[in-house]
Amino acid sequence: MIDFLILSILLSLLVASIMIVFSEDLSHSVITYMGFGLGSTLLYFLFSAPDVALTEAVIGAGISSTVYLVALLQTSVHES
Amino acid sequence: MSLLLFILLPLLAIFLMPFYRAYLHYVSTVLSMALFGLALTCKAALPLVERVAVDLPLAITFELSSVSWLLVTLFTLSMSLFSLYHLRFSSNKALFVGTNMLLVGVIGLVLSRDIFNIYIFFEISSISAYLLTSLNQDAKAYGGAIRYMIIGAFASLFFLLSIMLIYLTIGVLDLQMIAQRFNLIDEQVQYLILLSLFIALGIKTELFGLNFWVPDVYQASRSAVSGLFSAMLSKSYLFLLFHLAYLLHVSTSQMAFLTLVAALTFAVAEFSALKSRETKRIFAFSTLGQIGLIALALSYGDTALTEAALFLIIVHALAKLMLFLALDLLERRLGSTKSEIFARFESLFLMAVFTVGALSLLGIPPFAGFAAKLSLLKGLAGLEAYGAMALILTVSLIEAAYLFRLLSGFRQGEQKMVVTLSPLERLIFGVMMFALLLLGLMPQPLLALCQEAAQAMLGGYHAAL
Amino acid sequence: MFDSLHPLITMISLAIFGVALLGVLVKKNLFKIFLAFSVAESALFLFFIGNHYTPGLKAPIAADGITRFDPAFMVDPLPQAMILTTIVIGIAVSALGLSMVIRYYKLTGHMRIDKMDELGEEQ
Amino acid sequence: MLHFEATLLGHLFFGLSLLVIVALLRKNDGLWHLLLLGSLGIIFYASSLVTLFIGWEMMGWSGYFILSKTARVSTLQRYILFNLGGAFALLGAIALLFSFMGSMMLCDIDLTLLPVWALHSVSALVLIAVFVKSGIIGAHDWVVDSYQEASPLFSAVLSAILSKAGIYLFIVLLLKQPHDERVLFELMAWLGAITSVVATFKAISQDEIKRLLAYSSIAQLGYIITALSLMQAYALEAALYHTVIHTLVKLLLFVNVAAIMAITGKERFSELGGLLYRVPLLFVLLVIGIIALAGMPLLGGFNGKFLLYTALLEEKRALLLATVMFSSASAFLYCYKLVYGIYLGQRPHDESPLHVSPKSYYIPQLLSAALLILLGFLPALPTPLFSAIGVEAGFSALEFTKPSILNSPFGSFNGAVLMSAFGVVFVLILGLLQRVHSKAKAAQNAQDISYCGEVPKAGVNLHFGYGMGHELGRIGFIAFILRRQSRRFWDYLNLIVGDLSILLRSLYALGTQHILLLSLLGFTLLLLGGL
Amino acid sequence: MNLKRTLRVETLLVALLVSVTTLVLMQILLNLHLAGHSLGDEILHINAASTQSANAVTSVVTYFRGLDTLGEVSILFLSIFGVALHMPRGSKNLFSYHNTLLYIGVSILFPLMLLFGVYVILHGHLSPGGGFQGGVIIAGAFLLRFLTYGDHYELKERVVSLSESLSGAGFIVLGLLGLLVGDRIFTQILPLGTLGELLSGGVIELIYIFVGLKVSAEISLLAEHFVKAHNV
Repeated sequence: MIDFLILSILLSLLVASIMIVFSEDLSHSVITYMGFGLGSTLLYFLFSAPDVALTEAVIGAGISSTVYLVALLQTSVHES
Repeated sequence: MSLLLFILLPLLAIFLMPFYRAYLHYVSTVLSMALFGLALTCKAALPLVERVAVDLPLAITFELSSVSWLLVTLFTLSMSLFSLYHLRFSSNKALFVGTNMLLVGVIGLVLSRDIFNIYIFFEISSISAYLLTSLNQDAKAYGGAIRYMIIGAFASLFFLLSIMLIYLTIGVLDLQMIAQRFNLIDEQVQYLILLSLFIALGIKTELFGLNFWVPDVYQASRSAVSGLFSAMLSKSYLFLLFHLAYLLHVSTSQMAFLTLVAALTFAVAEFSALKSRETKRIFAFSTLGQIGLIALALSYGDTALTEAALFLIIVHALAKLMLFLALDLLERRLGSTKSEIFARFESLFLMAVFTVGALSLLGIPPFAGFAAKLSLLKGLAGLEAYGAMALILTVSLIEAAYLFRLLSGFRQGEQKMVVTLSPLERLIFGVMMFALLLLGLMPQPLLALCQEAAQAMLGGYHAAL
Repeated sequence: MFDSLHPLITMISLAIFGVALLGVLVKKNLFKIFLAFSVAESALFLFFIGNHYTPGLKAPIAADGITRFDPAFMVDPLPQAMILTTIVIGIAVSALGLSMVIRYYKLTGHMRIDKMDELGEEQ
Repeated sequence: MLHFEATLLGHLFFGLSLLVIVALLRKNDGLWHLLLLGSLGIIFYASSLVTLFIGWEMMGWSGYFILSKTARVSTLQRYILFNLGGAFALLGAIALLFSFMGSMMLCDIDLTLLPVWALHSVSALVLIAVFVKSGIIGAHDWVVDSYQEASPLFSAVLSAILSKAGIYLFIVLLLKQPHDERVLFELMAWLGAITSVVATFKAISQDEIKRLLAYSSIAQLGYIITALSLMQAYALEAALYHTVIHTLVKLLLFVNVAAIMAITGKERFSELGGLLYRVPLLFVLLVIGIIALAGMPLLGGFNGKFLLYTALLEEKRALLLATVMFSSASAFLYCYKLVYGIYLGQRPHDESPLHVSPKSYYIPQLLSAALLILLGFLPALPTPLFSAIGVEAGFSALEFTKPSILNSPFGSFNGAVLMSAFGVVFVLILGLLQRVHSKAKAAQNAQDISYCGEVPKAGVNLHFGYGMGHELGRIGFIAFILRRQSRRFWDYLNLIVGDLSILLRSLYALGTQHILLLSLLGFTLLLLGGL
Repeated sequence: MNLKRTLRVETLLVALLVSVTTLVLMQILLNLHLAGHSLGDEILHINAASTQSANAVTSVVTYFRGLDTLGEVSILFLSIFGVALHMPRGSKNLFSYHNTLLYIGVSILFPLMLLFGVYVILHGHLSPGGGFQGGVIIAGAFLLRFLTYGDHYELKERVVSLSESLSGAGFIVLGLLGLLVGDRIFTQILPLGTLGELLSGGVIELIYIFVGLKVSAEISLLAEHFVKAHNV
């Protein structure tokens, strides 16, 4: 059961990474990246690494979001 | 007495920065000179080994062997000279943080014997280098810094990969223990680890194929900062790369590959400098060339050559720091680093500084570079590596062409600006010139130290061959 | 149902790593490049932590009735500590990088890596 | 690092250097000249290869800094690159020697211990250094420009002393060759001879005085190189003798020319002429100089050539002898040009005022003229020293009975007698000239002195010296020689290296992602290759 | 997606290279033989005896590899110093909503988050979390204030820099005290206590407090500089 959970999260992370890298709209990338962070948080938790999971979670919520979103606001949303 | 003082003291000084914001240049000077003094007092007690908090296998080990002592002394000395040079300017927070963190990083790189700890210092030195590159805060500086950062991030990915593989397959982080168990693991994985380490450290060591970003970064930074990069940053990685290579007993063919890469680094960089018109880029190319030369010597894993390489590291660091500091002085007065500026100033003292620096780089007697080049050639002759000898001598001629082209700029130009130096600047440059001359005339004491250091650095590598 | 999870974790995290690497190499937007680096790092973390996990092993924390530390039923704490440190370093680097990109954008009006031509022989 | 030893050879060379540099010492360049003297001292008294090399390099760069006050950048670059090229070749030879001898001391060097390939490599590398310093054809490119653009007095130092360092180097390092491995030295002999021929004709066709002297210097060194390559007692004697004579002669000539340039401010034959009656003493000194230079049987200049011919005859090298004699005879032409172009003929029309030459110009000239005359009277005077050096080098001692008689297996001559006769004739001719002067009248137009079918143009100063050498271009093989320029080769090389540099430099202009791509490509290829 | 633009030849070639690299890496790493016995096992064995910390990860982070954590904190400091340098603080806040509901919500949430952050820090040796995570949570509280309070709210620079500086110095001094009191740097100098209690783990607690303080100050500063970015 847990294997399936891990596998599905991993696969969705793969899809997310493709979207992050290849989406033309930077805001999509950033939002997907946050989802990526959430997915990896879950994975770390499943891997019995709650410390890492907590770190990833607070970073995703506290730092990454601010940094990337503000960077987007300050620059340009579109890729080119 | 603890080796960690070399790291903790500058860190403490950085953290306590809010208490003496206006006096940072003094603090930096006193600190680096104190560390230099501390390093000198350690000489008697070599080799020092210190384990942090607990015992092996868990502890992070720090080791001050003869070779790391030599480098730590060099770094603290360079830093002292750098801060002395900056005493004249007002207290600058960014410069203080950047340079002292860089010092922490490079000292950590040569002292630490724990692969993950080395990664931490790898990042400290890289990030402070990015910060220092962007110090000028114009498009040029940011262009260079971002470029540097992207390449640095790439390098750190590979470093991480190799650390992870090491821990996954060997289960330890201490270098000595890694070395003991390294050949027990799967050969493919061994090779992958070595290769990732080579890519990561090769980028930082600025070896050929991985060094195409270097001139841009040097150009983007302030000249004095480029001097620090040249004197400290690249040297610490050179040490690390070859320390790991010797420790992990890389095979003869892999060492031969390093020899090839080093020779290419040397030759291609020196050739590229020939037609350049931007002094910072020229010096950057020259740094690359010298790094190639040092790496070439180290890649033979021979005591005499390693001794020569260590001597060359010291001499080159001094000469390059001096040249870059003098260039910084000119850049501040004349606002440019194009090679034309050599025709636009008038100062006998600065001309002497540039001349001595260039002659020393070239390895022309009676300056210190000659003693280094001679021992290098002697070592190569001892190994019957005649091809390398021919390469060094031929490429040196190219080096001569562009360095003397710079020097010949002195006598052109009509409207010259008189550049006067403060007594302190005269003292700094005077001491460095004198050191280069003295090391050229009497290299034996330092060579003896280098020989001791070479034996420490090679460790048991010879036995493996 | 699988012999072990490790091959799957390895394959997929390496695939993510590859995708991110591709992004680093072909994407021209600096912002994208830094994002891709973050993803690549995350992929390495997943690979590392995942390979140290065996189903059934608990977190290395003595709580909820577990009072004894034993490698037989606890996962290795060291990789977790390492990754914790590395995550922080990663985000620190990203923040610094993005601040530089923002400043660069304000100075030049673009953030395309192929248009960064301030440096070089002619400048 | 520095090891010294006093040898006769060192005394000889250092004595010459001391003579020249002290004679030419001036206040404004004093420090550099003393540094130069110091470096020469290091070279000539060095007892280890390292010491010798240190002196060698110091000589190179102190010369550079003296030269940099007057010369153009391209000339400076040429000077330093050729010299460093020679020096690095020497360094390579030293390292190679060290790898076989295990010692850096000169006394430990034994060329017979080297394997053949190493012997050839060492010899070739040292020869490169020697050839560059002496300006053997092909490596002479820097010589002419540097001599021309150096300050007049420094040209004298360059020609009289610095060019001799190569000779010293050869004697110290290569003279004791094993007998059966001398292929390279056959080449060297011919290179020397060809150099003397080519440089002689080049000299004749020059318009600038200092360029003429530079080529003449190259030609003279060609003789010395030929002599040295024979590795034989008489030849060494000849080389050393010629070295001494050439030093004295070039000191005299360059200072003479310097004086002329100080007086008139001109440095081309086409702008000079008719100075005989303005500065008669300079004229007399110059005549002494060129007689010695041309190797006419008087005034010491002949003595070196005499010994060289003897050596060539002893070795039965007829063809070489013929070549040397041919160039020696041709040398009369440029000597003639030197005298006529400056002193004889008619003052040019645009006569600018003459400055008074400082007295200090006369001292070195008088000194070397006196020495030349002394050697003319007593040709065998220095031979005991040379023989002793020869013995040091392992050759059999040569016997010279009386200082005034220079003897050889093929004959001898008495310098004292010859010089006395010559002195009488010389005074007679001088008197005659004085007589003629009172009857001379100025030519009204250019037609008065033009013949040989040349069509003079108005405003061109025509006299025998001017344009001399042009006609050589019509003689087949000489024209061939004159048309060849090694400069083209070096310029081409420079161009190629420059282009290569720009090509390689473009690597460092790669975009960030391309750099990463290359790294990744390298990683993947190495990974695939290593598995 | 514009396929033509995305799928250029260059891109395809790079993709080929990357996939080759990835496949080769996979081929090697799929056959990885993990180390049978690793450093972590060693740590688990001696953790109870040497630290009395219930969270083995925490003991590694603060005690066994405390130096790495110091380095990590320095790196964070360094990069946030860089951020502050490159993005000087302006007076204008990017987020000025003046939303009363948000305002009230944040007023309630702020102390709770602070409390939670302190809890996470103090229980770092007992449960998942610790100085870093707690510090970020505290900084998150301040971030919320930045998002709601608009231009008026700003951090007291002196307080932030002092807490940052003193906590960093405290960490180092704690390490140096180990040299004075014990025999080596970063060693245990306090009584270990009993496993599972709040006051256990010796210096671990103290180190995490310092780290938490430092991280919270730094991340708050980072948030402020990003939110109130000066328009250059």
